[in-house]
Amino acid sequence: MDSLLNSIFSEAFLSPIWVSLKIAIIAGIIVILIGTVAARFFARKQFRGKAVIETLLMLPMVLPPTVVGFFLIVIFGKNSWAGQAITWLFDRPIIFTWWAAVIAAIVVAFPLMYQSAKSGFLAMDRDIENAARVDGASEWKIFFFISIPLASKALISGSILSFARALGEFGATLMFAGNIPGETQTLPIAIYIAIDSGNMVMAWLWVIAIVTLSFLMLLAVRVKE
Amino acid sequence: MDSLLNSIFSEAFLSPIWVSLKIAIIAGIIVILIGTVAARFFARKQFRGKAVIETLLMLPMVLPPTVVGFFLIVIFGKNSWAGQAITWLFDRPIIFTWWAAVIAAIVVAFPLMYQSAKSGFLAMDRDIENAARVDGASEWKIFFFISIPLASKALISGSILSFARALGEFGATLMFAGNIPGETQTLPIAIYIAIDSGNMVMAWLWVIAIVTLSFLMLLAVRVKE
Amino acid sequence: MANLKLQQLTKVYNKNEIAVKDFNLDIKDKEFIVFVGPSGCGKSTILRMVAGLEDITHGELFIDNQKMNDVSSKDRDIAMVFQNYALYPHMTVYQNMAFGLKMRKQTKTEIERRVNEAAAILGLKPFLHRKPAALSGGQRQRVALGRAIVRDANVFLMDEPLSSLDAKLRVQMRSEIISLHSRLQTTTIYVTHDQTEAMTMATRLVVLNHGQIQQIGTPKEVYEQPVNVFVAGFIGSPAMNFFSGSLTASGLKIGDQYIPIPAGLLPQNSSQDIIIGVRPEDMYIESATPMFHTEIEAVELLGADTMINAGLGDQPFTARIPSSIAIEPGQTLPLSIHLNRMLFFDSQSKNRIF
Amino acid sequence: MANLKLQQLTKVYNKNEIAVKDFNLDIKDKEFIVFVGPSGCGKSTILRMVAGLEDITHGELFIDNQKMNDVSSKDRDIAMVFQNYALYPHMTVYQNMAFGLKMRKQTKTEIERRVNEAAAILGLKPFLHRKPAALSGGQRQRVALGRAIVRDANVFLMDEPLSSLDAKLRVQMRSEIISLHSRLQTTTIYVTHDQTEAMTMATRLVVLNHGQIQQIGTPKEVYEQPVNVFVAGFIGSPAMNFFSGSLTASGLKIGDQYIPIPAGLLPQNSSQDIIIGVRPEDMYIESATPMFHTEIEAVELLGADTMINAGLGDQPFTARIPSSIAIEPGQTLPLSIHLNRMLFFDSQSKNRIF
Repeated sequence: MDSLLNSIFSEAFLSPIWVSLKIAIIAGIIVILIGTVAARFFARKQFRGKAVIETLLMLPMVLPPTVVGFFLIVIFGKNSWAGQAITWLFDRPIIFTWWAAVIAAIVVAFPLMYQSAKSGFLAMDRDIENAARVDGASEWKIFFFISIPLASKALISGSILSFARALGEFGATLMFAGNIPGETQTLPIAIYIAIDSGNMVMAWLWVIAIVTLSFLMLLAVRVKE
Repeated sequence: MDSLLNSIFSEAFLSPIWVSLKIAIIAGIIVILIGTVAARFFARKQFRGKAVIETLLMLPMVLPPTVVGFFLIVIFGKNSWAGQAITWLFDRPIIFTWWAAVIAAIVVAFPLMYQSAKSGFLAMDRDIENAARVDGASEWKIFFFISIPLASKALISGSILSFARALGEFGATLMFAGNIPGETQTLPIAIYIAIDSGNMVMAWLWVIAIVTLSFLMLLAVRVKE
Repeated sequence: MANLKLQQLTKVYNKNEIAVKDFNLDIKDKEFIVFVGPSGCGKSTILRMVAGLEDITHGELFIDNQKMNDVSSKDRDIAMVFQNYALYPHMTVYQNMAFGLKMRKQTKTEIERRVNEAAAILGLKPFLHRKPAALSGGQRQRVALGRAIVRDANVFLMDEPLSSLDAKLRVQMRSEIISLHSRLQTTTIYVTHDQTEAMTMATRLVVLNHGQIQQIGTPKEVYEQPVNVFVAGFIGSPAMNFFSGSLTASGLKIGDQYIPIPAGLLPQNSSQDIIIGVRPEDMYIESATPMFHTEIEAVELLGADTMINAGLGDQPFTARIPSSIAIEPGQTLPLSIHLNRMLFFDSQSKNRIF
Repeated sequence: MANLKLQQLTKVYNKNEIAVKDFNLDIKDKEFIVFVGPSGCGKSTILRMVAGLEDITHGELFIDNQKMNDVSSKDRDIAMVFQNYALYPHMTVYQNMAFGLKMRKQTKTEIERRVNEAAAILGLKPFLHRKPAALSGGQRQRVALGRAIVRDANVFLMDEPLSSLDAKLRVQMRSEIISLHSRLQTTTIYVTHDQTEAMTMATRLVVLNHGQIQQIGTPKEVYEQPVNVFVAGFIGSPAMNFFSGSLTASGLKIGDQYIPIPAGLLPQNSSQDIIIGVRPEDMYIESATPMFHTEIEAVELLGADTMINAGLGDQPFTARIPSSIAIEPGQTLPLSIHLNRMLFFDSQSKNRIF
């Protein structure tokens, strides 16, 4: 019993939790902001090539995570244009850093936020926005005071789903950010390593932590519906 | 160029593709059938504890794949009741077999099919089913001749999404089915191994294969909308 | 062709929301019964209990003297027209009409004969191979009717079938349904919130409010002898005018206005306070010996008729006069009421007393 | 308070679907103009161009002599009532009405004063802190009106504001809107497909069909002197009866029926084939010297009036008679037509010639 308590309050147990939360929260905030703005833009505008752009944005949802990881390595790798720019700016490559994990989480979580927000904006009665327009509201005021409150259910469930997806990301993170304890070793990676090395106690503890979190989030989505 | 062609038609290149397709197709068919029936059941019936059961069914959607893998190992492992039953029946444990990969794919793909099918059944005008009831159709005939055709868009997009998810499954499969070339080495796992071992040519070829497939499927979903 | 018996029919939702209470009605073969009432009065719930789409909480339902409470919809031999048509959107017009016959295992020739016959009656011949989405609202309504009539069912149930059509089409479909009924003579229950439909279509109408029967009768009976203030105000357009007044030995006092009335036309044995009901068409301009003078507040031209709004003893009313008489707001008019058409209601119970 | 000028207003969708074509109209200050026509006639599109919610493809729009084509909605100083109310569902009744004033940077006291004033006029005082979801249909309609009137805008636009209310409420809200207009005197454009609303509310009405103006005039002008068969048939309920017939020197032939008519009441210089229009209320029972006898096919009781369907020279018609005369289907009736109310249309152009 003492050893279990020791495990729970040990640096080894807590470290992946903090890493995961930090990454998921930062990625989540970025995804929620960009996803909401992009969804509203695509829900209201029609133009040529829209279907192709949207398909590209949604692609990470159907691609295997290892393929996402592969593209991230190719795009931000040492030989790419973006990779060299980053190396020149920050004096080190981004691959295998904490920021790489954030980027991986953003890419896989974005489609969930985007999809949910867009269906929220599409389901709205457009005449409510028109009423605000006639009432003298500018486009930004309409967005903040009308569109966002009206789509709030969809925005909240999208936020929860994309946060959960960011928290659970495994394949792309493992390839692009690696498995550096205290920096890029997230909960899902820690669980994988624990099982691989036969440390079932740690695995169970981490699984209980993440399942509790996920169940609560999923219940929140369902209640919102 | 010759070596590229040789790579393309090599057993090493094609084997993960066949393994992946076989697993995804079998898992996909099972998920589509069970998901449709379950979705229609839950869309039409109200009972106590429904929210909890549905949350359990949806859980694999927000859980990290490594946690799904962990639970599969625990449930079907050598020491569990189910694992011992399987060992007794088939004379070998299920873990690290082709069937383990199918089970992992089913578990992660099911929520997508279920969710899509359920929203399809809920969006329907219930009075169309009632009209068929008054017209003398039995409940099974209503299901086949009315409910399924009317929810067909949602069923098709759910099928495509869950097939794509089955095809792209990485974390749970790696943990539960392992990485056995020709049996459980799927495309996503093969890409991970290729990158890890620096075989960029094979990685590119597999990525192109899977991206083409995914892009087509995603486009199909969007066109269906 | 069937008679129906609804005995103490009651529907309770969620253990304590009473939607319909002790509904009793005998429907004779070939009748066209209209249930009419404001939304939420329970009229559709009763229809759906008859159709077997809602369980019956208490009470009994008989069709042709057979108890139907536990018989499933598909075995009740009823046909139904739904409010939003509820057509099968993935089937053609032909398939929509044929579906019920297929389910009842009719032969292919028989199905073809019956569908073509119904299509001919309803003018749907040119559209048999279209899907519902390619039809106008009126055509969809006809397909819904067609799907019901091909079945040759014992009972027709219609749930506000005209409510999604515009005013012109509604009038047209109204007469089509009436002539369909006079041709087929199928026992029909028709549900509507529109008193005009109820008046024009019913052989008998049932006025409902808050899940309870207010009055059952022919349109003429209900219009001329409403049992209470609710029925009097609900049936008729524009609505009946109500005045609160008091009885005297030889007339009525409404506000500061005294109206002399011969004793035979006044209620006996009633309390002094009373509600007087007067239909807009029962008031008229009379220059010689008007009952009262009033200043016109508003004038609505309706084509042949003009509605005027004014006050009697400070209580507002609407009167209908021919459009041939030119009237401007602000003008003072001499008016009278047809005394033998006045209705009197108890001010407490709201029931009609005379 | 403003006048409007719509010049050659045209709306084209997707390069070739013409929704509105060369629409010209001058609206004077304080007018209550009603656009009326069947669905898809372009009436709502014009309203949305005036509101700035749809781009104007060609033509010019002036409000108070200022060109508005490129002015955005929020700067046009108009108020609008939408078909499905389009209330802000997440705001209370008070906030709904205050929103437009806040956007225009009114002081808090001013907002409070104006909202309370509008709420008092519309009887919304008890509901100011409710959300729209907790209101009935009629109350929501009032909130939508309130949101428009607090703004004290130059122009009111109303897009079928009563179409989602039931028949009773529609009649009531109709008079409320009329009295609101007579109090506020704001220039108003009101769009509807309901000819009764158009007739009762308009100071002038514009009848539209297929994106083009059919007739502009007062309700009385349009009802009594429709310019063509479309307007004659669209305005009036039940609709005008049309007979195809031919002119002779001293009368009309409709089918095998000859009707003698004094020469002064017949069109001159017209081709022989002709369409004759007769409103249902312009036919009457006359035992002494009837124009024709006809067998009654159907009878619809509407309360004060009864509609009878019958045939004249094998062409069906509807006539309105008082309900006091009891009539059964199958009966033969002697009927006449008020000759000076007959209308004559060219059978080719469908325009009225007399």
